[in-house]
Amino acid sequence: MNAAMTNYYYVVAFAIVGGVFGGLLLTVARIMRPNKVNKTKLEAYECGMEPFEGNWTQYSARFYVFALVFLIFDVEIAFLYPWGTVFRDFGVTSLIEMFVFIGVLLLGLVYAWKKGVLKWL
Amino acid sequence: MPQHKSTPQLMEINLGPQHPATHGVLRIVLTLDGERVVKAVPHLGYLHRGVEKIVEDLEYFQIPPILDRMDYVANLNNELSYVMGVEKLAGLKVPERAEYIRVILLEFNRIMSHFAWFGPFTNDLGLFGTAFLYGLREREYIQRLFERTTGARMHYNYFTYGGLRHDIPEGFVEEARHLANRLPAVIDEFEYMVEENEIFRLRTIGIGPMDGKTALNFGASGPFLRASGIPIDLRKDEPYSVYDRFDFKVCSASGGDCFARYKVRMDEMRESVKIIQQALDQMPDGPVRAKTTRHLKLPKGEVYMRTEHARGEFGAYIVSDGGVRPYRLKLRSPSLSNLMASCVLLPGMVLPDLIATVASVDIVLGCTDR
Amino acid sequence: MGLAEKYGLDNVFITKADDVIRMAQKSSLWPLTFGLACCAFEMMNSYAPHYDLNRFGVLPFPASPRQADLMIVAGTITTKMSPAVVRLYEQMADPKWVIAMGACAVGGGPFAHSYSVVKGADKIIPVDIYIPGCPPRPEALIDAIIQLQKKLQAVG
Amino acid sequence: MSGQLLAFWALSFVILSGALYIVTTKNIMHAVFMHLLTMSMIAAIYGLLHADFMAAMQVLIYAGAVTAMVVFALMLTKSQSRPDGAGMAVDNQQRGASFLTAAGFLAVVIYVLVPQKWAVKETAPIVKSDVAAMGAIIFKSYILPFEIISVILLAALIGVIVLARKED
Amino acid sequence: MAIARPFLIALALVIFVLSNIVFFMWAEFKISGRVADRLGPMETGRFHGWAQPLADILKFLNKEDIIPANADKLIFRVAPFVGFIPVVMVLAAIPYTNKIFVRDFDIAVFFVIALSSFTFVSMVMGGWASGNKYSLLGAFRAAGMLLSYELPLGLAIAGVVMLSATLSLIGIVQHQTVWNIVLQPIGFLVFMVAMQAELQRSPFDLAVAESELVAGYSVEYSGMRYAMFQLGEFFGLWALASMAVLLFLGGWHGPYLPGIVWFFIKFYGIFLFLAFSRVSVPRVRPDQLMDLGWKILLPSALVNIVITATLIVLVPHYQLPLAISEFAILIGALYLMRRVLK
Amino acid sequence: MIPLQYYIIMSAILFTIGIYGVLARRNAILVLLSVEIMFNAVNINFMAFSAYITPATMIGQIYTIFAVASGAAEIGIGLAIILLIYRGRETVNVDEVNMLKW
Repeated sequence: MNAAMTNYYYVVAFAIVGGVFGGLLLTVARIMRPNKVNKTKLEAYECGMEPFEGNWTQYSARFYVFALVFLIFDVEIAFLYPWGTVFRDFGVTSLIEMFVFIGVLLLGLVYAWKKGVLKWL
Repeated sequence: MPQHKSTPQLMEINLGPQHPATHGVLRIVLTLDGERVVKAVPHLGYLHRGVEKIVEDLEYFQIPPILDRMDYVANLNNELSYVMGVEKLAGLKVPERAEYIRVILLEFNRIMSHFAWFGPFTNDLGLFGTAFLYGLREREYIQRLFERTTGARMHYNYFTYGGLRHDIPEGFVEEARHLANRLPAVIDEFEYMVEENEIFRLRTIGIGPMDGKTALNFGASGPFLRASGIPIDLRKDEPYSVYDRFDFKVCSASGGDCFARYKVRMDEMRESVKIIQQALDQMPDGPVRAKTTRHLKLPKGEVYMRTEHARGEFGAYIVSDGGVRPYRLKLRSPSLSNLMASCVLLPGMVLPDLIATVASVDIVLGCTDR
Repeated sequence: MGLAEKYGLDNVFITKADDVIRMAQKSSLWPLTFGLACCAFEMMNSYAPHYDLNRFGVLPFPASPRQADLMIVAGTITTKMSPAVVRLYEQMADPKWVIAMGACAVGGGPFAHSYSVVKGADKIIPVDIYIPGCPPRPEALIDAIIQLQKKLQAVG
Repeated sequence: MSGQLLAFWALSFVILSGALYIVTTKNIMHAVFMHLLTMSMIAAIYGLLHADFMAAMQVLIYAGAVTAMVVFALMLTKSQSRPDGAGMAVDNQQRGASFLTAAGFLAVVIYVLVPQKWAVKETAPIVKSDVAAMGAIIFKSYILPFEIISVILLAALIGVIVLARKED
Repeated sequence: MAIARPFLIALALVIFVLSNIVFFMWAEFKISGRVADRLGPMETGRFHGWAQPLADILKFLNKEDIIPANADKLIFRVAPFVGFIPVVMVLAAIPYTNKIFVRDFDIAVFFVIALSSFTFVSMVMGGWASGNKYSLLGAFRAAGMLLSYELPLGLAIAGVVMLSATLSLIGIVQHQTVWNIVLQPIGFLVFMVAMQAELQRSPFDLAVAESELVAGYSVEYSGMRYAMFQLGEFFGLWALASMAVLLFLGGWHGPYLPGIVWFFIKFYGIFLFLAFSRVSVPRVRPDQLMDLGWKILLPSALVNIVITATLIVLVPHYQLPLAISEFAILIGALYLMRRVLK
Repeated sequence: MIPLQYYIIMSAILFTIGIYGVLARRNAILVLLSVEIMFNAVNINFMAFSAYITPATMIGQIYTIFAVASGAAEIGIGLAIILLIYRGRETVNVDEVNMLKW
């Protein structure tokens, strides 16, 4: 097994140990805990009153813009890291390339900001 | 599956009666659009104990204990309105010394009440209990003084028609003076703790602004009203007891937002300390109780006596049919009118601001629901 | 409510495990943040620096009944409030305990004659510890917690 | 059977059954979170192919961004914004036809692909792929696509803003 | 043995971190107690309540586990694991000294960033699946925070990556002859704020928001599942505080003492900062939080990147100019902010 | 060593599942998720070919990076369109959306 595969093996081992650990806690709790359910107990908690039936909330589509801006900058981060490791080798050119990239995306952020969609609530 | 046709979709949700930010058992039914409040309907009566009905079965001297339990944060202020009403109707003259002691205790009580407001207010803004516990700590010192004086930690039953139940204990003056001298530093500390905090300022300045006219129309009073720029204070405008002998100013602020309400209360505590210090200096010797009978019979008639409670105008409307029990005792609670006034502010707010606004009003459910 | 009871076993390991759990339960009682009336203030005072109920592991942390172990009924239960109290009690996760704090929660107190007051918390929910007083001093609440801990230690 | 092969079988099983679950479940929210799991497992497949960076990027973009976006979109469309509102009709009437089409497609693909001999390098895939090498390639040879991506993303953002603005 | 080794290491590490978490919880009780002029737990375990966190965890073993009737049972059950497993996986990537580490990943930084978003995903899952309106609001807030705080976190780290030209955490620490906090003060501040938001700690604990949403996304969680959310949060604290130490505070570098000691001194410094900030500031409002994330942190992180990149490329000995310009901009910006907020 | 065929067949099956999803689903969001599945099946192919055939130049990997980036934009716009349709017609079912029909 080479080094990279060993890394993954470790990650998987950690995931399994995490899962087993959590599962173990839940299992032990399952063995020990009392279980007395009734109808009221299983109802949703709403400050001690009977929960209102009917509609649940729906948020404004404006929030969706946040999600998209996030996604776009997430992609930027994904490109920024490989760039960050090599940009000194290429000197000013890579600097300009990345600044153009960031600049274009920033344009989007500024546009969103100016249009007033970056407003939560 | 039926399609919901209504846009925007609104959600109804209960805030309270058990909720960390409703100060007891207030229930507000909110209609939310996302986190924005579209409609807020307060539901009262979860602490309705029938105070006004119970007192009709009690003789006049038995009533203050019940009133104590009404507004359980500023108890003595409750007693005062009623007691003064009875005195007015019976024509009793209260000895000077008793008046002074009353003022001292009332102002201490006001400070206690404001401390008890300050803590939960910061807690509702999300400060993890720290200022809350500081407020309670300072309150405790005053509470101990009260316990030594009246014999009880909370429900004092100390004022009675014609004066006080008994004289103050030895060493009261020194202890009270010590406390009063200490308090300004404590208040400064509290102010320093929150006022320099950007998040506190962001969360309070400009939140829930109430203009004076609306507040007046709703019958709001007390710090809530004064924060809107209307300096109405019954201690100044309609001096009762011996308040006209002290030099203090009526604190008011403009803006009527949460920060103004906070500021007014903080300033008011300082003024209260001033009053206490003056009263301690001027306090004469003498009896603390006028000669009265235990089973007092009030003459037929009615009286409305209002005083400046920690939360605003607290009124007691006593109707006597000439017997040993009141025919009717109507209480005007400042919490209720302030709450109702603040409820017009709530629609259009977001949930955290609603919590901050409701907390800034300073309601005590015992007083609101009676 | 321990293992021994649940499975009808009384082997030494199981009873030991029960003991450990009981120790944990008694020293980690999380009360529901819930105050009804006057007594709520004395309840808060007992968390405050002068009394510090937190010393005993009573952490006023969960606002949701799902995570609470202990319900301190601090104040008058009115008839309008009683369904909510019952519902909150029901929604708490087992094992759960109730302290009736103050005269009103014990038996209606000064409002026992009122038309709108439930005459004691034990009319609607089972109560483990009663604290008399109107309101009880913080020391009384601390004592109630200690009594509850003793009770847990004794019967689980 | 080597460890890698075992891992491949396990991952393929999870990915394929996850994908099947996504296309058959009645509960949209389940589908979204199963999508998250499937994408994470595809990231693990990338790891198996020695593309660490791609694996992390897959997780970053699909676990973070896409899941958040889909959850938002679901919460914005009312019918799915609560757990007990799930279970509406999510399939159309063409299940059988779809299945036949898909199966036919698969048959053709497998018929074409399986006998194919690929020019597989013997040293593959042991070459270590580190981020620096990849960065060097992108910023040396693929500048234009890189910049175009930014423009595409900008276009997407402006499009969404314009669409979202119509509400107010 | 070679097969079992990673599992044993993972188990040992989980137990080690868990014991530290017990200490965190105790220290947090004590600190919040002392700050509020109280003593904090005193009785449990006799000596200054040292056993209090143990009792809290053990208690949950015997606590009923309620799954509400209108909850989505599958997602409700899975959500705590989604919050828990990724933070355990992150542990594999964190070195403690250049000798004591699990594995040296090429892309360790990116790995941590990618996995950290699962915390919010678990909150969204748990909050949505609970079938409760308060927890739905909490879930929505969690989703919003995911959107606003992953970016500054990633971009703040990008500055560090640019300085050391590697994504390996060990490489980054070895490259720090001068601690990165000196070269990247803006990045450090952005990272600390984003970290607090990521960890759902006050003043950014919006998804739980006691006084507003009762307990936010975890309203309906009881018993061990609730404890798992809490544990996951503390594991996340461990991971991100370690990241702060490694990326900005020079990791195990330090005079006289052995590296591991330095690491934990710095680590507990960060922890103390978190514990004190938790009890001393009120909570921000969601829109203020979003504004902070999008309109202050994101631009400043980008500014940081631009300055760093430019100076590295254009100036041969970039360290001094970089530190001076960053500090100048930082102080100027803070002064300006103060003026605006007054 | 895993044969390249395994990856290719796995991705082919994944792609097929995606096709089925796109054809059989009427909820637009689910259709979009199915498209994502197809998309990722293609990416697996690229990655596998890159690792097996051109490991040094990493063409496939770089293609995948760009594909994921633009795919993110695609799903963003797709969901935005769904939201817009939803706001106009209160439905997210693709077979009820017939604006382009005449």
